[in-house]
Amino acid sequence: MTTVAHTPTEAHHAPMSFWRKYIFSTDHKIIGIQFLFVSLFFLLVGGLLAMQIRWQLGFPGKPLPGGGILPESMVSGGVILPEYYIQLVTMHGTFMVFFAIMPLLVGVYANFLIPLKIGTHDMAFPRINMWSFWLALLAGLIMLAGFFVPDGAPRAGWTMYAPLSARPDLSGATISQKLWSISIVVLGLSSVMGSVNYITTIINHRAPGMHWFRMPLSVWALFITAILAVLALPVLQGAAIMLLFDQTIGTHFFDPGAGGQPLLWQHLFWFFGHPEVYILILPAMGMVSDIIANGSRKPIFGYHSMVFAIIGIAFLGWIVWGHHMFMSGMNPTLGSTFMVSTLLIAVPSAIKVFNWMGTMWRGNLRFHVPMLNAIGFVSMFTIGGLSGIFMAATPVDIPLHDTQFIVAHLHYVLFGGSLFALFAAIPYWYPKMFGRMMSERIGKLHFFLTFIFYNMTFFPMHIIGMGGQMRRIYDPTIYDFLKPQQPLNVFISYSAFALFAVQFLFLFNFLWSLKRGKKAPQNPWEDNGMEWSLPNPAPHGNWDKTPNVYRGPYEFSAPEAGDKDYLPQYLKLPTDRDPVPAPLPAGGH
Amino acid sequence: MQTTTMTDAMRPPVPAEPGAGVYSNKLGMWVFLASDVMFFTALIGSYIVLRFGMGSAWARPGAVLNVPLTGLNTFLLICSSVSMVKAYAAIADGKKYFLRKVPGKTLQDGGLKFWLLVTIICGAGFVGVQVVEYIKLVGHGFTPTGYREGSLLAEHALADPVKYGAGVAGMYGSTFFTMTGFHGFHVTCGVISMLYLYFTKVLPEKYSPQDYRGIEVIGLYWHFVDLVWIILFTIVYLI
Amino acid sequence: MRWWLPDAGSTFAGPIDALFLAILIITGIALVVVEVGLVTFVIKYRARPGRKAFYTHGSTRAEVIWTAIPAVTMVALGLISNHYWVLIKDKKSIPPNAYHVGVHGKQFEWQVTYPGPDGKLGTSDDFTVRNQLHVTVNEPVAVELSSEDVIHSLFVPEFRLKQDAVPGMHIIAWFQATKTGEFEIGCAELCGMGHYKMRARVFVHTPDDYKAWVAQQAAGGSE
Amino acid sequence: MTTPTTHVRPNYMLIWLYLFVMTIAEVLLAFELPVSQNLKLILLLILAIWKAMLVALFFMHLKFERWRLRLIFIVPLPLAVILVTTVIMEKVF
Repeated sequence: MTTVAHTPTEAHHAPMSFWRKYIFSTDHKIIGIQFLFVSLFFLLVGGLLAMQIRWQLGFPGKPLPGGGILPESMVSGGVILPEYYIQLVTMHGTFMVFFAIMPLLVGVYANFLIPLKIGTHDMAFPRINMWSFWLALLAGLIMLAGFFVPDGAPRAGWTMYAPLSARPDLSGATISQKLWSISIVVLGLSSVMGSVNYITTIINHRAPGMHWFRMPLSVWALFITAILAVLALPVLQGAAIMLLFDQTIGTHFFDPGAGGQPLLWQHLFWFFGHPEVYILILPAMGMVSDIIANGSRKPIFGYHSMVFAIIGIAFLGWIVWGHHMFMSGMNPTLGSTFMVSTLLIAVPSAIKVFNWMGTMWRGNLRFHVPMLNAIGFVSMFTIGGLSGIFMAATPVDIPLHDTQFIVAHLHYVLFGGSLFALFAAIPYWYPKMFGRMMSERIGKLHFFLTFIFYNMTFFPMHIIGMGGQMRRIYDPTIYDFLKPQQPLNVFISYSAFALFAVQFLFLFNFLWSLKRGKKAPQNPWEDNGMEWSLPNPAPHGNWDKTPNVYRGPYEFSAPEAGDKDYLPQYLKLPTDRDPVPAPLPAGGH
Repeated sequence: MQTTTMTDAMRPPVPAEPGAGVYSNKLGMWVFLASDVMFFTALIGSYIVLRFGMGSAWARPGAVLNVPLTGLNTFLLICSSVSMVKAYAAIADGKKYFLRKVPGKTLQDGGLKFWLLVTIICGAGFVGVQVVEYIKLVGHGFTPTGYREGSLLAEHALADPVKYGAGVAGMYGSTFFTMTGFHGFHVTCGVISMLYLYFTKVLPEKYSPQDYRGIEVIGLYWHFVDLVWIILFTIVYLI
Repeated sequence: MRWWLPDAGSTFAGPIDALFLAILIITGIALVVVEVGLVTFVIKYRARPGRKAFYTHGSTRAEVIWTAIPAVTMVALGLISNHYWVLIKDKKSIPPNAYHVGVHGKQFEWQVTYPGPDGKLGTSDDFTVRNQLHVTVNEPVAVELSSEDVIHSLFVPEFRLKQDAVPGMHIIAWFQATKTGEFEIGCAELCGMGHYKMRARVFVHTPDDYKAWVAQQAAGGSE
Repeated sequence: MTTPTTHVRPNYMLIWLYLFVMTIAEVLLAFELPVSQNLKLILLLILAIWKAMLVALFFMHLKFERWRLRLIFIVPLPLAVILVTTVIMEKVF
């Protein structure tokens, strides 16, 4: 704990070995890139699992193409078995939430962007940062190992509702349920380490002149996200430890037979889980704000209310967890309270959406790939947010709860929201990471195809959800009331396959551009952020000398900018005065 | 004391902007402690909820647990907390020594090396007593799953089910061992870190009134662990 | 193909479907405003040479408007919803004359216990039937839910009825069927690998039919 | 470069004495004193919180820190209270 803040950066003096530089690196940018590759891998794994789910739902009873390579415990004659299907839905959710979207947004972009955007040389604790990555990878591998142990992967859904998850005799999975708990404890540790770093760095390491209200919204969002993570993940860790003890040493926390409470797990899980939902969307909102302001060549509309909306969403996020439990037999009076707090979240969300539109209003819109995806984010997140209102209103939630409607809703938020934001953020900061541009042409093709197939995949899910198709059921066709809508399931499956195929365009673009992409100019997007004062890719240690910050992050088309339509934060105009650094604290620094 | 190397010049003078008004290690430790509050909230909160759900079926205080032994443990931890803060005060005043004579006083004045050693000994003593407590409890038949069949406690519980909370022994064992176990784990981590600092930083006299970050940061952690124990002792052993 | 909620089969369906429609209209308007706005802006304000964006940091008045409108709408929606929520789920709302049946979830079947001729649960003339819930039309029925092993969720789409059955808890859900016929029951909470096949049926009888069925069952009927 | 700590240092041994006396008071209260169960519960909780406050304020120096640092430690407390009270309300049907 004592020396990490002052790890010497020999990078500037002696060349480091490959291992120190790229594998056991303490440089925030390398750690961000490590997170990027690892979480893209887990994203691909999650996607593959989703394809198998869609195959089973669209074509129940038909042999899975290529299913022959799977062992007999998963498929029988190529047909997915019910026990494997439950592993698929469990692991799809787990991987996507914990090992794909969360590290993509927080692991990659908090690491990569925070020091660059606030004008500092590295994180406050670079070595803890490295540990955070390696623990996250370890957690991911433990989770992945679930597929290769006897009885296969966990089988209780990504929410791991006890007592199904606590008792191997009921779920049928003995080893992997424990692996899930262990993996989550490790992941929690990793997240807490990372978030302590982000919070400390943002509070204490901002460059001179980077006042709180000069921080870009992406940094604000990542800051609030880190606060959510630091307070929410330990609750999940505690719950996972209790679950692990129930599974291994025979404690009775969630065992109703001995006075345990199954609902206690749900309360703890969702007390973590709802802030987690905002961990998955706030960074996306922040980065989209940056990109929309850039693409519109206009200051963000209502910067302060955008900041307070983020804080408001985060605050409300702590008192709404009960809306995941409306049908759980929870006290109905609590249900009323949770309904009101949930509905109120619509207010800050609406502020954000309208302010993004306000930013585009009377702008001078440039449709580069990040901007296209950011606009896609706004329009799709709106659908996801609005469909949430149906389930927030408790009576309407009754027929919709735990049906495909909620699946549609959460994918509109997590795919239409978070993933579109990532499709915007990855090309946007790609030059800063690798010094090259991703292909615009492939990027645009990828955006339009994804946008179309994505809506074809997830929009009909609302309708089959209204029709009553439950989540996580292996074969909808055995129900008479679901049979009529099976054609829609088939349609969704075909769209999903197309959607998955289109993602290889992105993957190709990403990998191909590493070596063959166009060399990036210093400021390819003509942006105002501090990071664009550096060459591409940014060197170890970032700036030679601590930079000064002279203005807010969104001074596009400002009158002072003259004939240019942007005015970077680091640019000193003749009228600007240098900021004065604050005094040092006692006891060391 | 400030040695201006190339590395230091490159770094922003921390904090460049008014941050929390403290150096980063201390701020980081406070954020971590906030996070640890939530971890213990999950464990202690579950205990409160589960116990509340049981009504008055819980075992009477002192029936199963050895309160005098734990009272001794509480005393040890409080002592270690005060010695920790004395260690911090010592280094802030520049007293790096072990013991030193003060003119006109019979007691010698303790420095950082003395007070941190006292803290480590008390902390290790706490862990030791807790291990003894666990061994005794398990020997009597108190386990995380409840009262072991055929054990002394199981017989007692048969004879006096109200006093020993026979019906909810499983939940008693689950919550007791999880909460005190994770507290003990925190103490152990603290003792190991302090030992590490003692040999790498304190004995070589690397701390000074200008830079005592390690001592202050581990001190914060240690007092927090003490604070958690104060709450645990009351709600687990006395109520 | 069905494009709407399932056909109404209980008294809850009326208010719930109306509320659903109301929310659909509200959110539909919001959606159209946002999407049409986006498309308009994309076309109208696309970059053209020589043009410069309008330099503004926002408008407090506009922001107050689009904060106030959703806030008022949501509070109103909350108040209306809460009325029906209390009516459906609150323990006090269960009609005192309701006919009580026990439904016990188990991996992977529903065991329905009927009070028998005396009309009381927990007496010796109770009888249990697997995967068949028989009720009388236009009569409130209170389902006393319990579970053997894991969490299940009793779901009857036509009745707009959904309630988890939690082991260790005793939860009562009530409904009043409005038309006779046969409907399906599903399990809406993942309860293990047989989750999908936890399928049962509700039979809604006329009072006379129901009496006949109970008499037949009590006499050690065919089921 | 650094500014010395400006506050007057509290008497740590005195606080240790407080803690010690209060611990003894707690044990006596729990096992020896003839007071009703509910009163005992409330008094014990007050004593525990008082002790915890002493540790946080003086040993952890929260009394002498700025509000922005205190805030970090204060923020999780209402969350903890919200979680526990809500889940307990669950049982009070």
